[in-house]
Amino acid sequence: MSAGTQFAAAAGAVVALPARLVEPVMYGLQRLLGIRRMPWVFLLPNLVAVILFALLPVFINVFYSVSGSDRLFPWDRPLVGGANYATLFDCDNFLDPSTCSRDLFWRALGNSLVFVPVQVTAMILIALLTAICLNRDIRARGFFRGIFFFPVMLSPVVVALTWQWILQRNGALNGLISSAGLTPVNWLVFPNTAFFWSVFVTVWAHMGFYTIILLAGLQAIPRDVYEAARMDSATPWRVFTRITLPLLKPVLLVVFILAVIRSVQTFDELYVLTGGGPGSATMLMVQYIFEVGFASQPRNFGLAAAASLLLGVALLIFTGIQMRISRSGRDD
Amino acid sequence: QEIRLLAGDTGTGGALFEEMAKSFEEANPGVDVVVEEVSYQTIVESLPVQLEAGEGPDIAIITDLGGLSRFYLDITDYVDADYFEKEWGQTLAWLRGGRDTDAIFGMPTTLTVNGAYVNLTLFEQAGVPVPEEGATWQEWAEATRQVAEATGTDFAMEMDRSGHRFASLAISYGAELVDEEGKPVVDDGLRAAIEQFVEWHENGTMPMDLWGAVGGSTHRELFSDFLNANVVLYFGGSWTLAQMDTEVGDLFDWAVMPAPCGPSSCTVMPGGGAMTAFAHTEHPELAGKLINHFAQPENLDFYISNEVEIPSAASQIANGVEYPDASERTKEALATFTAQIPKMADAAYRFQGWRYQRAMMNALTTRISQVLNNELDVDGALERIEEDVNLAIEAAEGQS
Amino acid sequence: MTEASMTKTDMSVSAFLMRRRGRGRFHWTDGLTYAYLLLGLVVMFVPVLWVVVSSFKTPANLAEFPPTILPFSAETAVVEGFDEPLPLFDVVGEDGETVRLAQIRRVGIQAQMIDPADPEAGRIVVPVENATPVRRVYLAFENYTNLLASSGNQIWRYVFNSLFITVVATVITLVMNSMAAFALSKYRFRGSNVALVSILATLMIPATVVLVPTYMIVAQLGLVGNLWGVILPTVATPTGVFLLRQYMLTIPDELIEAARMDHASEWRIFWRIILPLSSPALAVVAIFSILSRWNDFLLPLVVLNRRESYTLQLALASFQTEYGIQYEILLAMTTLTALPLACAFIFLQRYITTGIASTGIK
Amino acid sequence: MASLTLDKVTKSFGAVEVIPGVDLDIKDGEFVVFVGPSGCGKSTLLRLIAGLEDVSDGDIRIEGDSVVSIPAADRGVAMVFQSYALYPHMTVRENLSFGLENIRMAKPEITRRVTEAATLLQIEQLLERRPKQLSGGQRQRVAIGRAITRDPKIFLFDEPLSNLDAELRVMMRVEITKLHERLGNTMIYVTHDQIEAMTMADKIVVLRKGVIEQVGAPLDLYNHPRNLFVAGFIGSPRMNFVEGRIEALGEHTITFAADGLPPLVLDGAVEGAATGAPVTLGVRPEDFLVSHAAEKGWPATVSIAEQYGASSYLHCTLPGDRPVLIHEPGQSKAGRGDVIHVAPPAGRWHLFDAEGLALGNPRLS
Amino acid sequence: MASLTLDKVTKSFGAVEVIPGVDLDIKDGEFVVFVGPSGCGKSTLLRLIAGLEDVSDGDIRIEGDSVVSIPAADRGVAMVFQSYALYPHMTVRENLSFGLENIRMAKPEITRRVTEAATLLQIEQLLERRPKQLSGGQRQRVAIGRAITRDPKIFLFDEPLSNLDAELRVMMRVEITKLHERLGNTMIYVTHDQIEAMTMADKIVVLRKGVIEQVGAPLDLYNHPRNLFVAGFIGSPRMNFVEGRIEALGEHTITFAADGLPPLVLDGAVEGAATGAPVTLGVRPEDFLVSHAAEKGWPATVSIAEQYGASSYLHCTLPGDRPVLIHEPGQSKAGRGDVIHVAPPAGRWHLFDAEGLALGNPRLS
Ligand SMILES: Nc1ncnc2c1ncn2[C@@H]1O[C@H](COP(=O)(O)OP(=O)(O)OP(=O)(O)O)[C@@H](O)[C@H]1O
Ligand SMILES: Nc1ncnc2c1ncn2[C@@H]1O[C@H](COP(=O)(O)OP(=O)(O)OP(=O)(O)O)[C@@H](O)[C@H]1O
Ligand SMILES: [Mg+2]
Ligand SMILES: [Mg+2]
Repeated sequence: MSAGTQFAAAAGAVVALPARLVEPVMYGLQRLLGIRRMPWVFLLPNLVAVILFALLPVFINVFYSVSGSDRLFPWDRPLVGGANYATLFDCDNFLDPSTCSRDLFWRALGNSLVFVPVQVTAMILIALLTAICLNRDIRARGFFRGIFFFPVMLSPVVVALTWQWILQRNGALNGLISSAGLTPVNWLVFPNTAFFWSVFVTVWAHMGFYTIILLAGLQAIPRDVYEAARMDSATPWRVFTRITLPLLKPVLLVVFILAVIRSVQTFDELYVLTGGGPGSATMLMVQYIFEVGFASQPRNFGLAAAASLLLGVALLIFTGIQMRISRSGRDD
Repeated sequence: QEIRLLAGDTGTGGALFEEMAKSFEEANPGVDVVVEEVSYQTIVESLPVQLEAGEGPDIAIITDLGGLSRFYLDITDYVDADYFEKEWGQTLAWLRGGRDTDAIFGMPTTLTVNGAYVNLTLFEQAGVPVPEEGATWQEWAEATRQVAEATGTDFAMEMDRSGHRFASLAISYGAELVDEEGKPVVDDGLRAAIEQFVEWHENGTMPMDLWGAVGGSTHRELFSDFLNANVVLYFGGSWTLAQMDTEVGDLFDWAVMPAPCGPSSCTVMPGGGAMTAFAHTEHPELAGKLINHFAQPENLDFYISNEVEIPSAASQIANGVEYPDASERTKEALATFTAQIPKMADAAYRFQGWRYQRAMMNALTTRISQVLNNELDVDGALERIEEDVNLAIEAAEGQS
Repeated sequence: MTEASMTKTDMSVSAFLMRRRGRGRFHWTDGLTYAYLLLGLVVMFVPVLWVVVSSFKTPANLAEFPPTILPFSAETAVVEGFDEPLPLFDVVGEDGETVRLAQIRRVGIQAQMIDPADPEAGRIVVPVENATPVRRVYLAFENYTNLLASSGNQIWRYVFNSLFITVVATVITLVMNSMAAFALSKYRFRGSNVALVSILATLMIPATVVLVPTYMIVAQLGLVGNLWGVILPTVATPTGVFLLRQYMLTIPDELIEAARMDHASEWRIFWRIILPLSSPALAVVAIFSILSRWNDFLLPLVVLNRRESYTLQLALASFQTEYGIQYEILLAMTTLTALPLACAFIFLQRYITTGIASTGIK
Repeated sequence: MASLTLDKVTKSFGAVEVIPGVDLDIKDGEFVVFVGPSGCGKSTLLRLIAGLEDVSDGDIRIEGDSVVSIPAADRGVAMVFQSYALYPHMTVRENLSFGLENIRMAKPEITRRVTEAATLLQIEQLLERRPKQLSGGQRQRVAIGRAITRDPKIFLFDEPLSNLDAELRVMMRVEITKLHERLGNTMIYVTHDQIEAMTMADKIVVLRKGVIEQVGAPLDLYNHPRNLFVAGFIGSPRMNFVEGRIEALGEHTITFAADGLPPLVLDGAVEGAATGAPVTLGVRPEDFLVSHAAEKGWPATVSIAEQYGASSYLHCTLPGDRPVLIHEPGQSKAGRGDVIHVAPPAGRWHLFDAEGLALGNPRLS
Repeated sequence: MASLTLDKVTKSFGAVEVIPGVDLDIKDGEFVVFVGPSGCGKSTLLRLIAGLEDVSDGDIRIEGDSVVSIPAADRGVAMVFQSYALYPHMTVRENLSFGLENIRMAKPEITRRVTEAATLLQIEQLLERRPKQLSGGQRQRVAIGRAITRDPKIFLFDEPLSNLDAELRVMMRVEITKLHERLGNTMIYVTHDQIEAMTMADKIVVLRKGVIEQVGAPLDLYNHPRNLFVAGFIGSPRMNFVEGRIEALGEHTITFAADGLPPLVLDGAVEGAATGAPVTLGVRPEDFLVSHAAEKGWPATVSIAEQYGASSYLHCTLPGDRPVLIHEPGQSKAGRGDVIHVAPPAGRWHLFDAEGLALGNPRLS
């Protein structure tokens, strides 16, 4: 808290001067518009940024998805209607990606459909376990917290390079294995092991974030409820299932939604680590979009935009359902 | 008046151009040539988008010669067109990206050549004779396999995960890749090359690490394997020479081999950079003149010899260039690389100058990796390569 | 204080670990906890440590398999008649005795060696398998100096750019997000829900996917190659607004009413009351903003097209080019870019947890 | 220092009418206490006066001038919030001076006022502390100090003592009373607490569901509640009520009967009483005369005898399972299960008709 | 239903000794109340008994068996927490049955016990609600119900009523007393509240800084405090203290003098009093006899007269600026500024020596 205040003081110093200039302006606005309209004044900068750099790009993407050519500016692009969507959905049999014109899109979708549940489940389980351990009365709690949070700070590129460096044929892991007398495995060459490591590395990199949130949630559970449970002869396991989990539910929900959204958006780490390989075993949706719309030449903005919109709609529906479920759960 | 020139940050490129630009600035008072070194990734990935948006430098040294064609400034009027035609007739066509025009869009700076590096020491230890010039890919595979077996080396051959590298093999096997109309060609040559390639991966001649383990269009290389003598033959590019020279040291003897032959030809892919001005520049004349300045023979020699690169100008290739600072082995290697230039197949040149070359190369890497991982069979891969490229063309032309 | 430290020194390590903070006996679950945490320590930290250690290895040492744990380099000796120092080898002779020789040149499976103690004795030809290099622990700081040098000593420029982007974007993020959060938490007005939802919905847009349109907008604003072109698109973070709003909801409305009765204008209420009171949440948002700005890659890659506007991350990436990966420099660079964050983290980790706890995500 | 008039003030939140219409006159310098059950609109009324809410209809006048369209800051009123609403990140001094800085008062004048207020409230030595470092009572004082520095015409207090513990509450109560005597401003004070209302007010306003039930001096309300609600609400512990009917009317007596209870003859007379009318008899716990032996009055069985030391409360049951609470001064000798006989003395009872309105005024004194 | 013995129980948190050593015997079925100032270790003691904290040294015996190494759940005690500590996500029924399910009690037996407890506490109709949907008093009842279902030998309450408002507190207090009478279990109850301690306890334990100051029945403590601390702590409002000396010792009188005050002759005698000894005189507010006219006793100037209706408190000042609080039953006629004369009647005063220990027992009765 005190450092929080110090921090605020430091930040305050940086912006003190501009703030002094802003104050009369804002006061004038308040005079002009009245208090009732002031919230809009406060919202305005953020809203402008959101509209300009988040919503507008989405709308441009919508336009891209119904237009063709590799031109950047919408006015240079001829309309092609639903052609991009038609291309994406050009399949003989939706269950078999290799019958599709854009088989990679469907493979990426399929991979995401496996990757996201597996990764999110692993992530939440491990983060929860870690948070519970860190919430106990243990020595060096701050140190361990630091350890688990540390990877969150590394850039995705660094994370991927680090693990690539460790997992490569002549990497540290194989060094360890061969010095233990076992046969080294070329981890990133086999679809299954590569998939495992994709999950592992992304969990490794992000779980600290969720651990901290869950930890905060755990700490918000009143101590005396646990003491009451102790007096009620509850075993540790029952305390966990009947007290901790239910009381953590709201936080778990936030964590779940965030984890799913970010899992679906996984890109940087895997792009560097596996490049989506072997074959297309770890290519996820965002990488597909990136490859089609950005990494390839000529860039097929239209197809990429169409794919990304489908992804966005899917996420939106998912979150909507989640919210609905959680709300109904809270009402009873 | 400021002219911005963008150069990749490899080698000493930027600094050399800055030096050469000095005399130009003296001759044209008030002109300021700003040379910026950027990462190679910027040149490949973000420069095109910038150009789309009408942004970017006045001049850049680019490697996607055909793909960016429509952003180039026609500098015919500012340069000695005949001289350019004479020196770079072939490569100038690449810059036109298949357009039917005689315009001059820039000056090819360096030439790069794909090629195979071979660990001679391993050959010596295995007691296997090094295949002569004119040996086929299969002979090379056989020989390196023997060496690998005899010396306990991990792998016989490796190739960068790059469509450009693979194209060398493919064209040697008779693949056309692109026809005169600029349409993709998927023929038996390509099929044979892919089948051959898959076989090598299946029988362990090549490791899965590169082509097998990576997906999509990602570029990947494992040159460290060669440096550590984990592989007998490494198929990479001429630009790795400097690294070879410093890092291998006297660990083993190595050499660059002449292009292995396929059933059709003994070709490798050419490549290289070109200096082009862009149409959006505010000082077209200055930009053109600056390029012309760099194109003067003394500047060319200065640049090539300091950069230790393969020259691109016909006269330089013919006369040779002095590399005062390079080691013996490097000079030897450069000579071998240069010697490949005349042997290169037409298809290689055509492919290099094709606007949709990158689409084809991406399709090659993506699809071949899928074949290696049993996601596709060879027929399926061929079908898809054609489909991918056609879709790219359609999309680019806005009619999909 | 002294008493506490004395009792601490009295305790053996195991007692130190076994004793839980404060009260209570050692329970089997504590054993499990420590086992898990130690495993976590290995999995989470050792890879990073490995990278740091590796960044001090020479290229030759890096390429070795199996890798050595510590950075080694070959021992060399200056031998008369040779300009360069020569690497030393322990050579097992035919009689089974080991002598230490300096290698002049190696050709394939044989090496020419010379006895450094007795250069006059002439060259000795030795089969390579009989020679093992003499090595010592050596920290290859030259990886770092080379890195600085190869960047043309522009590294400080990159550091400045990264810092500038990080600091400015974070400050703007904090001010803008908290203004929005203030409006969305402390006023009842029509449209507040729409505004909130539309801000939060942007959470679902992967940055990669809208890269191209975003770039186009930046270009239209004339900000290509400008650090502001990276700063502005990133300042309106939905999570920032969300966290700050959740926190501000817990600040009692009465404070605002009291301030209003105290003649404070709305801006003054925001600036003097709400903002200082939100500092725990601001700290959290700041930390995440700093992390993501510092590590940002794709957008800077497209927007920052001039080398002088490069960030550290872009510089890092430029060492991994089509012309080969220089692992030693890459690793050094990795260590260098992660280092400032590590330092920042050591100071801030406590506030992250308490801050998040106090924002009351529920 | 000002008079305040509420003129048909109404307030609705959406469709809910919280204050259906209040008329009230408060004279200059009066200490007025609003009491009423939770949710009756006390705070709302106070906030309407402060200007923190807008009136739906009606008029509020301070010194005769309508203030309904004047913003809160300019009405010349100061409010002390239940939670104090001190700015947690500012020192006491900053808390006191923030409002003055906002109107760009000259620095020396600010210092003067802050010092004055601090001296008055004896918080000079706390000026550099933060609210967190203060005890509840000290915070309370700072909150009042903040109001004082603004030199308001009217002070508004919204349950200012409810967060303090019993002992502190007594102390602060006395201090606020003293403060009022010293400053002489008009003060309006909202509370739940019986004792506060009784001891501090010049005038108590009893509210129910946004309607004023009775206005008057504390002992007036205590002794002469206008209706059942006020009778039950004012006084703690509350008045005992027994429902029954008037059995007979004597000249100076009334005989009250209820099922199962022996008829009780009440000394005193009230207007409007009629034989046979259903009425409610109200007797305050301290008004019951207890006889431990003599069989006079109602028999009450002691179920719990609470000994406070200084006095005793007997929780008893009358026949018919009617609970009744009796207050005996000193340490009672009655124990659980004892039967005592109780009856109110002359005039120390209240009768209410079927509508709950008090029947005249029985008190003889 | 069990006896409890604390035998030299000590407790330290790290280097801080919170309970330096407590010996206490609690008999089967007793209702014992722990009181003491905040931070004196009441909760800690309770938690030691519950088994939520481990004793640093000493022994705790329930029915003669040491329980220090028995986990909380198996000691046969149940605790009602100040914050109730209800499981917020479970219904009332689940809250009540959770502990029973944990020990794998048979379903029908659980239902029986829950129903029984719910009936006892009149919360049957709340069984399907969540704690959030309950009022404070209802939550309190559920918390007690949870303790009841476990059928413990000893009930522990840690300030169970402190979160309730005054009225509810009175009600719940009575209910807990009734509950104790019905169940007859041993109960230990921690509170801050004077009234609760006085009215509920069979035996009050007064703690200060982890040390027992006095143990005894409520009125014993009230009438015969062993020292200044207990005298000041028990009783609300607290006893008035005046420091002075013994000027003269009569046979049945003691003359007490203090600077600036007329000497006061106290009827009654105490052992251990010596002429000239510095003593503190303690008189409870209700023990002062007030004469509005006669000049007998100390002159006290009324600064505030608080009228509660049923009684009045006069805040007065004795000469020498000594504040003194006087309780007058009924509605006092004294007003601000009046001078009244006050003196304690025979035996209704306390003398403490310089160490603060009570001098014998002055009470005549
Ligand atoms: N902002 C609001 N919106 C809707 N209803 C409100 C609002 N504020 C108060 N109310 C309602 O108005 C009524 C009166 O509330 P008010 O706070 O004035 O009661 P109160 O007498 O102060 O109660 P308490 O003694 O509990 O503080 C309540 O029923 C409350 O629910
Ligand atoms: N877990 C703990 N660690 C360290 N000190 C503690 C702990 N629990 C209590 N204390 C200290 O022990 C002392 C007694 O605390 P305890 O809670 O028993 O007091 P209490 O009498 O219940 O006070 P209150 O009436 O305020 O509840 C206090 O000084 C407290 O600070
Ligand atoms: Mg209120
Ligand atoms: Mg306590």
